[in-house]
Parts: sequence; C-alpha cells; structure tokens
Amino acid sequence: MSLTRSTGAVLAKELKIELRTHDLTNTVLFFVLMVAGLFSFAFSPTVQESRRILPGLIWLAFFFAGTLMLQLCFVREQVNDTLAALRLAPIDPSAILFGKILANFLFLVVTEIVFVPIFSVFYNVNVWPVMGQLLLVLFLGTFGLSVVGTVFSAMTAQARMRELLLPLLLLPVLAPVLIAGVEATSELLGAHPGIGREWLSMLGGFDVIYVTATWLLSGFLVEE
Amino acid sequence: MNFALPTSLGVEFDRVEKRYGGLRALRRLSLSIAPGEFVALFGPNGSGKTTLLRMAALLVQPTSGKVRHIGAENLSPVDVRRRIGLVAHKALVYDELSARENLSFFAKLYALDNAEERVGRVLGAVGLAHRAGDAAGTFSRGMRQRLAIARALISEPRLLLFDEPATGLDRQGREWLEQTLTGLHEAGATLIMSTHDDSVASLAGRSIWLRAGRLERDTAAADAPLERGVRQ
Amino acid sequence: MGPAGDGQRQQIDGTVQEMEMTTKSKQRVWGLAWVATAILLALAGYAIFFVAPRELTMGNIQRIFYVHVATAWCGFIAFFISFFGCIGYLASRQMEWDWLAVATAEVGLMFTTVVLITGPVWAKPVWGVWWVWDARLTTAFILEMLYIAYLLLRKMVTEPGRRAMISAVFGIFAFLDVPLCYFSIRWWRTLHPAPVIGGGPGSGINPVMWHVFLFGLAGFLALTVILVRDRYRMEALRQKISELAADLEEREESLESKEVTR
Amino acid sequence: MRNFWSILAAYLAAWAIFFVYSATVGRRLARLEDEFRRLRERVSKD
Repeated sequence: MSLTRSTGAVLAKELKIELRTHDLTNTVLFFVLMVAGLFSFAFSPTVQESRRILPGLIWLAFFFAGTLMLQLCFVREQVNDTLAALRLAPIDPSAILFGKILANFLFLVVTEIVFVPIFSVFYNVNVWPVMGQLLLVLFLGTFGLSVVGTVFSAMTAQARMRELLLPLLLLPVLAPVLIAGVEATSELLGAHPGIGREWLSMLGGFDVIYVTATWLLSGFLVEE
Repeated sequence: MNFALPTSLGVEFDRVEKRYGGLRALRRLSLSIAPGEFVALFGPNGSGKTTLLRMAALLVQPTSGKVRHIGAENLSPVDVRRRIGLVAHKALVYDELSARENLSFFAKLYALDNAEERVGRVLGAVGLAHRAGDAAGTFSRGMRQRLAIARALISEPRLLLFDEPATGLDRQGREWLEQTLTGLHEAGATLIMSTHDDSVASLAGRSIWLRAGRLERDTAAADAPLERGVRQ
Repeated sequence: MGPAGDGQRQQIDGTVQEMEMTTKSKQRVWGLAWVATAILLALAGYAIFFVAPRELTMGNIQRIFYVHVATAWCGFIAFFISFFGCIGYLASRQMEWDWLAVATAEVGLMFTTVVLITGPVWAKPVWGVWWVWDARLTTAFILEMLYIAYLLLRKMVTEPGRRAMISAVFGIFAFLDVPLCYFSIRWWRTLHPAPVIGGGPGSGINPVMWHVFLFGLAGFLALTVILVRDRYRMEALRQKISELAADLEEREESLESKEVTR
Repeated sequence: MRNFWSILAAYLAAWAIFFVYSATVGRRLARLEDEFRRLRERVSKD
C-alpha cells in the first residue's frame, strides 16, 4: 500500500475519532481563549503596546495549546494498545506518524482560523488586510510544531512523567520557529506590512528538515 | 469460513534473547514451529510467552538471535506482516469507533479488496453482526474479545498468534472459540496460542512450556493433559 | 545447574580474569593522563595571565577569551561527537554508541556551562550588560537547554535499549536544530564580536596570544578526552553490573528450584 | 589591574566547574567499580 494511501487512512481515522469526541479541539479552543483573555487582564495593554506584543502572544498561545494537545496523541493509542495494531499492519511506519502529524496540524489550523479574528478584536489590531499572509506564516510554523510535537509525543508516550517531559523537549527545539514566526508576524502587523522572505524560508526550511528526519527515523519511533 | 490460503507460515527462533534492562524475558531460546502446526504455550506469568508471541508478530526485536518465518523466504517484510495475525492482551481496537468502522479501518490498512463485504462476513463469523454499529467502548469483555479476534482474522492471516484468547469469554464464547480455532487449523493456518484454559488447550497438537524465558518442555499433544495436571 | 549453566559460568570467569589483567595497566595509564591534563591546565592558566600580552582595546578582560573560546570549541566538538553517537546507535544498535553519545553530551554540557558563565563576565565591562539575546549567546543558551532536555529524557526512560533509541532520536533532532537556531538569531540581531580566528581580512591575533590560546585549547581537549572516557566507562560498568546481577539472581533461582526438586 | 575581579571570578568559576564535575565523575565511577568488584567476587565465590 502506498505511503499516501496509508497516511490518508490513518488521518481519516484520527479525524473520525476527533469529530466524535471533540476532546482535542475543545481543549485547545478553550485554552487559547483563556490565554487571550487572561493576558489582556494581566497587562491591559494600550493599542500601541498590543501591536508590539500581539505576535509573541499569538505564537506562545498556540505553542502551549499545541503542547497540551500533542500529549494525548499517542497516549490515546495506549488505552487498547492500538499502536501495536498499527505496527502490525503492512504499512510504512512513517504513515502512522504522518497521518497523526496531518491530523494535529488540521486541529491547530482550525483553532488558528477561529482565533486570529478573536485576538484581533480583543487587542484592537486590524489583521484583515494581511489575513492571508498571516495565516500562511501561522500554518508554516504550526506544521513544524505538529511534526516535532507528534514525534516527541511518540517518543515520550512510555516515559515516566511524560506530561512534564514533552514541553521540556519540545520548546527548545521549536526556538527557531518561534523566532521566525514572531518576527514575520511583527512585520505583517507593523506600520509597513510586508513579509520577510528569510523568515518564510526559515519556517519552510525547518518543516522540510524535520519532515525528512521523521521520515528517516519513523521506524525507530514506533518501536516497542 | 474459508480462511488461510494454501501456503502457511511457520516461525523459527534461533538462540533468541530479549533483555529489558537487567530483566531477561527470553534466554537463548531456540524453537521451531512448522507451517500448519497448532501449538499451545504454557508457563507461569512472566515466563516469556507474551514476548515470544509479540516477537513472532514482528512487534518486538530480539536483543540477540534471529527470528525467521518459515515459508516466507521469498517475501518482503511487508508481505510477511500481511500474513500474520495477533490477538493480544488488549483488544487492539478503538473504543470511539464502532465494530464495523474498526474493521473497515484495518481492512484499509491491509489494502484488502472488497473490504465492505469482507467486514460483514467476519462480523457475522464472530457473532457481532447485531452490534456492528455500536462503539467498541460499549462492548462487554467477551464481545471485545470477539471483536479482537475479528480484527486479527480480517486479513486472512496464515500465522495466527493468540495471547490468552479465552479471557473474558463465557462458556458459549469458548465453544465458539474452539470451533473457530479448529476451523482455522483445518484450513491450514499455523496457530500459536498461550492459554490457561484446558479445554481450549486440548485442541493443540503440540504443547510447549516456558519457564523464566527458557524452553522447559516440548511435547506432542497426547501427553499434554497429564503434564498439565502435574505442572500447574 | 545443567552443563549449559557451567559453560556460561566459565565464560563469565574467563572475561572477569581477562578484564582484571587489562584494567590494572589501563588504570595506570589513565591515572597518568589525569595528572598530565591537570599540569597542562595549570600551565595554561599561568600562560594566560603572565605570558599573553595585554590586549590594547579591551585590556585584561580579554584574557577571558582563552577559556571562553577554547571551552566553546570543546563543547561543540563534544556535541558533534554525540550526534554521531546517536546516528551510530540507530545504525548499529550497539550500546557502545549510546554510551559515547551520553558521555559526550554530558561533558559538552559541562563545557557549555563554562561558556555561558565566562561570556557574561566578559560582556559586562565590554558591552555594559551581562547578557544580550545575540545569535551566539542565544544559540549557546538553546544548546544548553537542548542537552539538559536530553539528559532529563534519559532519566525518565529506564529500559536501556529503549532509552538508547529514544535519546538517539532526540539527540539527532536536537543537533539538527543548532544551525537553524544560529541562523534565525543571526538574522534577528547580532552583537557578538566576529570570529577573530579564521575571520575575514583584518582579523587575526598576535602570535603569542595565538600560541597561548592553542596551549590552553590542548589542555581543554585533553580534559574532554579523559572526562568522556571516564563517563563512557561508567555506562559500560552499569551494563556489566546489571548483567552480573541478573546472572546471580538466575543462579540463586536455579539453586532454589534444585532444592525443591530434591 | 582593571577588571581584575571579573577575570578572577570567571577563571575561578570555570576551574571550579571543571573540578567539581571531574570529582563527581570520579566518585560515581569509583562507586560503580566497587559495586562491580563486589558482584564479581560473589559470582566467582559461588
């Protein structure tokens, strides 16, 4: 069976389960909403300050929400040892990871589409003129987060104290995504909106490097 | 049911060792199971039965030694996987999905043709046709076990590995299991099964006892009931 | 115990004797290496303060450079070897690669800590601040975080084979991150002085300074080697101990069962 | 000597880290060697 078809099968399974339970999307939506509100209470920024802090706030909110969500991704497969069932199947082990990466990416993307306008309203920053570019930057960064996050979730699923471990492993590796993402977003929300080619290529480069590494190492990742 | 095509798959363990840190689950164990054999595995908890079965299913890599599948010399690793079925301790199905959805999903992973028809047939064979649309999470222990067996049979494997298949089944379920096992064996599939259930075990043609990761005894079926009485 | 057990026991005794003979002489060699490294480092300390000339623009504070740069190199070399250890383990599944990876990661982390402490002490009088989020500083900081995470991960997974595999994957992911981090921060902001050694035209240092630097570097490299060796040996011993403990337990078990059958 | 204390602090810190780390590695190694020797004796005694 081809890699794309088996990836598609795993992705469809993830989406079906999520549509039935809404566990992951509900958690993430609620978490991001809380961060958007609480941050405003804590700092009550002026419009100008908002423009400056909003890029960082958006990225951190989605990073932490993603970390929270990704923890469940492989723990879920342990309840009935379904990971073993996936590994028994005659498919490339990277299909298991890629299917889950795409599912996690979609869940986060949905959250972002919902929340960018809400952030815009809460912080009085008009994002409409640059919405398309902003979402492009967010998607590139979110994809990197999903790739590394899913892989680390697979790695830590059987470790002690995995809830603490995942953010510790994930956040330092994601530093380049955070820097590039925040910088690109700042440029878009700045006085002269534009998009830095170098930040996009950094985000794209990160995605390409880690997708390749995941593809090469997937056999080890799902091992018992 | 007509499971298992002509060529069946055996398995050979060649001085296999599996260590989990200081713990040695299997110790230089050598064992050969020919295609078409029906083997019962006995041994106290922690004697290595589950590790042996999972190793035969290619889920666990040996620390040293080799696992070979007899009759798979010209097959790619993926094609070997395609011919193996495992019924494990846990059900290996998704609680959130219905019985039918679970089987359809795995049928898709095995790239089976006319999947829908096959799923329907297997559901009928394990006696779950009336609950096909219900989520697996709502099933009783015995029904989950039936679904787990259905999951393993969906791809018509030639080497079937059962880890305590009788757990959770009532008397009627056990009779059904015995019939199914006999049917599979007659159709030429290789069966390896760990069990504590005497009547299910009595179907096997060969009995193997494990102790602390070693082969303790390997006998033909005729001696099995007597041996079991002494040993357990 | 049956004949198989006796054979196994002879094998153990044989390796034990063999090891005893080699360890004595080996220990002496490595003891000497320790002494030599200590002397080398003491001499380097002397040379840094009393042989190297005073730098004209920065003054004496420049003397930190000798330790700062040399330890940064050692740390980076150690992490680089650790990266290869991770790849080696995944390619071969031999525990020795994992031991090399953890030994170099820990020693590299120690050196990076020194870099992160000496850096700000130099920066304060020269830049006027202890710390800036500059490309090199931030990269060093993230390197430190990545390898702390690596060691934490190892603590959380107990089964050695699994631990080796997981940490090898993480080690590779972490090391791939370093160039990405460096470039992202370089485009972001940079303050750190350009490399003096092997930089563009106009760079380069006084030959005496250069020799003092090389002398110090030799000392730190020697320290890296012996620390990595000791740390590696710890891992090797841990495995031997767990094997011996398993053998003993097995022997006791079989003695017990013998008594029961009697 | 300008900045003398800074330099001294930096060097003391660096050498202290080297020393402490080497000492811990040495101590942990010695403890493992001991344990290994003890186990080995038990194995050859049996």
